[in-house]
Amino acid sequence: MKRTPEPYLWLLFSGGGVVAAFLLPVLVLLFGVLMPLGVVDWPTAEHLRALLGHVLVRVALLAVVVLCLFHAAHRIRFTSEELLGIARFDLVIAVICYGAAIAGGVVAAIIVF
Amino acid sequence: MIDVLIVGGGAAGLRAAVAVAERDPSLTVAVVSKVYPMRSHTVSAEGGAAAVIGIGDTLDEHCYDTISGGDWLCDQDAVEAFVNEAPRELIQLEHWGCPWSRESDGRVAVRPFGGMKKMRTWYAADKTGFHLLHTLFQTTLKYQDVIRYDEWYVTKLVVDDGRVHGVVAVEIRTGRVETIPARTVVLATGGCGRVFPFTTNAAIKTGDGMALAYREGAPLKDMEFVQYHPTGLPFTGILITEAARAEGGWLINKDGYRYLQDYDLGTPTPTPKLRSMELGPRDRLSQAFVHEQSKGRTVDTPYGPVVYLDLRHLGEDKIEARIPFVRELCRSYQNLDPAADLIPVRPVVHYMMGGVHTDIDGATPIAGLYAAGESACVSINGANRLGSNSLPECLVFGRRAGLAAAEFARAHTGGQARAVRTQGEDERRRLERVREGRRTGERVADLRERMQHTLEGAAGIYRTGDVLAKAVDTLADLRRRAEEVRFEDTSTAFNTELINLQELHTMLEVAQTIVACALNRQESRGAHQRTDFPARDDDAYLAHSLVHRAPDGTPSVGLLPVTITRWPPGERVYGRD
Amino acid sequence: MTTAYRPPRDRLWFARSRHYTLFVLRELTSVLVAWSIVFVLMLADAVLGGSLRQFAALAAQPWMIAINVVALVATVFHTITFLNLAPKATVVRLGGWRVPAWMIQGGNHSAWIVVSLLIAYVILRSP
Amino acid sequence: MNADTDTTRAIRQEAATGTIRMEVARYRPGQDAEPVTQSYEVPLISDWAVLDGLNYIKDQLDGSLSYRWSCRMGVCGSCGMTVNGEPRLTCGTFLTEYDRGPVRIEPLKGFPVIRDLVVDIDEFLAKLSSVRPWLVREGEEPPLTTEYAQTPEQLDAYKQYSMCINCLLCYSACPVYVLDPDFLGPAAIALAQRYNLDSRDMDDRFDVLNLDEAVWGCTFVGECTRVCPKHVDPAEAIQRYKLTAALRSVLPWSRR
Ligand SMILES: Cc1cc2nc3c(=O)[nH]c(=O)nc-3n(C[C@H](O)[C@H](O)[C@H](O)COP(=O)(O)OP(=O)(O)OC[C@H]3O[C@@H](n4cnc5c(N)ncnc54)[C@H](O)[C@@H]3O)c2cc1C
Ligand code: SF4
Ligand code: F3S
Ligand code: FES
Repeated sequence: MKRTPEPYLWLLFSGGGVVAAFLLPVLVLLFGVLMPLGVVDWPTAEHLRALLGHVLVRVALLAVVVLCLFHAAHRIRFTSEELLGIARFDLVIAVICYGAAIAGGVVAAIIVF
Repeated sequence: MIDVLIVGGGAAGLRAAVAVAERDPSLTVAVVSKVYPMRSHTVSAEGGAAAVIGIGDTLDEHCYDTISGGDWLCDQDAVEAFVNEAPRELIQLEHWGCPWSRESDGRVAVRPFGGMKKMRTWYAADKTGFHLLHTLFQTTLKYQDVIRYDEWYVTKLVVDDGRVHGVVAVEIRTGRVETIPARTVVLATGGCGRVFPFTTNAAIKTGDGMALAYREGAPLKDMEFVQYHPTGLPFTGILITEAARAEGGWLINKDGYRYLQDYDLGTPTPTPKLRSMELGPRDRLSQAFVHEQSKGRTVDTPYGPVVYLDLRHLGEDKIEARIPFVRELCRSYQNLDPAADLIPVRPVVHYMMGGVHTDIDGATPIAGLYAAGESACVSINGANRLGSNSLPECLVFGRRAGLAAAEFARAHTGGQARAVRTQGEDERRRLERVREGRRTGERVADLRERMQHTLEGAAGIYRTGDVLAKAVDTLADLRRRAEEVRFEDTSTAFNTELINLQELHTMLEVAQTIVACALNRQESRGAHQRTDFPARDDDAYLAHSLVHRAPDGTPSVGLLPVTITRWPPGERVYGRD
Repeated sequence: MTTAYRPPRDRLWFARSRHYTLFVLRELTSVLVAWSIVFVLMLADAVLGGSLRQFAALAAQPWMIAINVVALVATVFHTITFLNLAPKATVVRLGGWRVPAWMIQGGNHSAWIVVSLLIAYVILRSP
Repeated sequence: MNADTDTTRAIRQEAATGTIRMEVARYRPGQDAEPVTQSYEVPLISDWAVLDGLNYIKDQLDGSLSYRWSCRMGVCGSCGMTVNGEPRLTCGTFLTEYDRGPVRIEPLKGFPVIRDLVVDIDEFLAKLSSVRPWLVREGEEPPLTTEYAQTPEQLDAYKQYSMCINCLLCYSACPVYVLDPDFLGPAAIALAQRYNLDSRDMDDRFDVLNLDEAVWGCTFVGECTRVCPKHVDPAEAIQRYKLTAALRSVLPWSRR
């Protein structure tokens, strides 16, 4: 039987989709829009550092980052192929997209640990 | 060399194909069909398929219902074979995956049906034919050795010295005309409702197989028996299945009166009663409509007079669960909801009881030529078919014909190469001449319409000798004119005008036999009602009509005795116990 | 003779119907999902590296706010479409009864709101 | 018998509220290098479907127009065409939906055009057979005296996916398929699921569905479901199989 990595990629994609759905809007709303506009105050650095202080939180953050990046990578891979009609270069595109996601994960690991 | 070549990919044709493939994988089987098999008209069948399974039901009762329903014109040995084998055929379909509707304990469910004394009609909601055909088609895909000629149109049978040697067919996509040699041919080309203007039948039901066999000398049988279904939607002729009445629907006239009680069909009861009122047989219900019309109790619409089918009291839930397709069709094509509105209906040409004369194994008088399904007349339907007997008929006799053909092919190897070649060449040249085109003449569609209206006027629900005699002349004239029609499409690829013209010829051929048989039968029986001979006449006409094509191309009608075994002719009683 | 016609590829297929355009927009939210992650990582880096003030200043740049407003719209669009589509893959049956899609979707959206409120509370809780 | 007394014609004259222009794509191999549009004026009658309009053209105006149709009751699946850009069953789409027109009729997108409005669907039939669309059983077939039991709930689990009429509107609407004809496509996968979810079936068709050109080709555009005239919901069938296949890949010991 032909083996394909798609099931695993799809699981990562779906997991990422769920995580992104639940977490990103509120984070972007708070840190990206409301706080910069001064609608709500920035929390203190200590408070935030305390939040990130717990190792479980950091591990979770890392997981969130990796999953979301895989989600984005997967969609960007297919959308670019469909929009531009370049499915014959799928292998290259896949390597670039997922490669970027993995790189992002590595960066995240460096940052939080 | 093909051993068994099946013309037709409907229920009968596909069942035959599987039967041969299962019986002897060394035989070569092919299915030729003018449409992809899953588009065959079987797909439209809605109500159900009858076979005895229930407790309290017996094979004899199914036989009796069928024979009395057919006004004693059925061959009783054929009916017995049919009734005996129908249950195993429907179970076979179940084993192949057909999604039959179920009881809560997991058994197959049955529903009542017109003219049946017991509940024995299996159904898959109200898309029985659709599910049956797709199940069969998908199952044939398992037999990868079955050769399919999809969208090939058979124009001629090659017959030499009383034996069939193959067919000539056009590959519609390319226009290529090819001769396909075969040891046996099974005709399963369905009915011919399209010879009438107002019919439930699909565009492909043009009686091709009947005409093909008839032209080569095989007789047709009981062609005067044309079934009108009492409930078609006015403009389109789309069928509202009998299941709607079986689930409790009422037929009412313009005064809201359940008029069937005036026609010796029983007394109204709130819930359906078997073999009574709305569950009477189709011929009697359609005839009642004509009488209502003459009493001025129908409603006029732009598409002719109608009565109403009332389903409102069934409630939305039951309609959704049991007859969702009826609702879908009413909504899409009539812009009404049967849960809230009355459905306008009128009788519509639905089914051909007659067909190619065969014996109980589907064999025709031409050696190696078999027929099954609606194109054949075995005959189990007599003067009037009972609803839900036709699908199992296709299965039972499709299988029988397939197996008989397989037997014949094994016993008779070798073929007639020369006849095949010369006849094939002649036919190819004929078709190519047609395709050269003709600028003058009448349109195919105009002649078709004239034929259809001639048939409606002469061979409708009620017939008389004078009108039929006139129709004989009209049809002869139309046949002459059909030889000189205008022909615009000279291309080879998917030339549907070429096909339509061949279909016009086959329909005219079949129409002539219908009118000839109707003229010859001077009595009223089942679906054949002569106003000039209103009574059944068993002394003279307890016999099949058998029509041959005379050398001058005109039909010549004779009679053939009916096989009566255990059920002597009696009175047809509905609604009276 | 009988050569079938093969239409050339339609380069503008995504503009041919509103449904296609919406689909492409849905897929393109992924770009902004990626951006949001980058933004969150920058934030985390600032928090752990002690440069939150500079980060706040950067985030207050008008172009930065503009990007994030777009990112907000995109992530919300992503959330709504993703949670609406979820019941397609997961058919829930309770004793033979299939839970209708709208219930699953309703549940998903309620969960989203609860989670968002919880996160906002945890972040903003400080005195 | 005279054509003028013919009822259908009388109706035409009485009920017609005007005419509507039908712009029909014509392609005659050998004659046209690519499809051209031909316009016809057709009576606008409230009960007429687009198919009735085409039949009027074929019967009265131009006998050389080619298209497929048969049942004209939405169940044979042969009359799918592109009507004003949307894949539709022409027997179930009414001329009056388009006001005073014009109505543009083209062949289904995504398929090679054999002639006029007729497309080549042989590839689809091959795909259909490839998913083993029949009941797969192990062991002896039971005698033809009893049926396999199946409760209404078990029937319900796959019934929806068994309603497909193979009209191919979903293929025509799916951009993935139009871009890549090797994609197994919505209806074939839905049919595979129809059998997978049938309590009588013993296969899971993993080998033919868990492929890049099978379920993994679908990016969940969802158009297949939107255009499906029979509410089969192939998009759902595919996503459900993705989950099945993914779980089976991660947990190789879990079957189904
Ligand atoms: C609307 C409707 C509802 C019905 N409901 C019921 C019901 O509930 N119960 C019931 O028992 N019966 C019902 N019937 C009757 C029943 O459906 C038909 O009698 C039966 O399906 C006929 O099947 P068949 O296999 O004989 O032919 P069809 O299914 O008509 O198939 C004919 C085949 O022959 C092929 N063919 C024809 N001519 C040629 C040619 N020249 N060259 C190549 N191929 C050719 C066609 O392509 C097609 O594949 C219904 C009929 C209609 C019209
Ligand atoms: S899934 Fe729907 S649209 Fe697709 S072929 Fe089947 S019926 Fe047609
Ligand atoms: S439209 Fe195409 S991409 Fe998938 S959901 Fe339907 S098959
Ligand atoms: S003609 Fe059969 S589906 Fe339209």
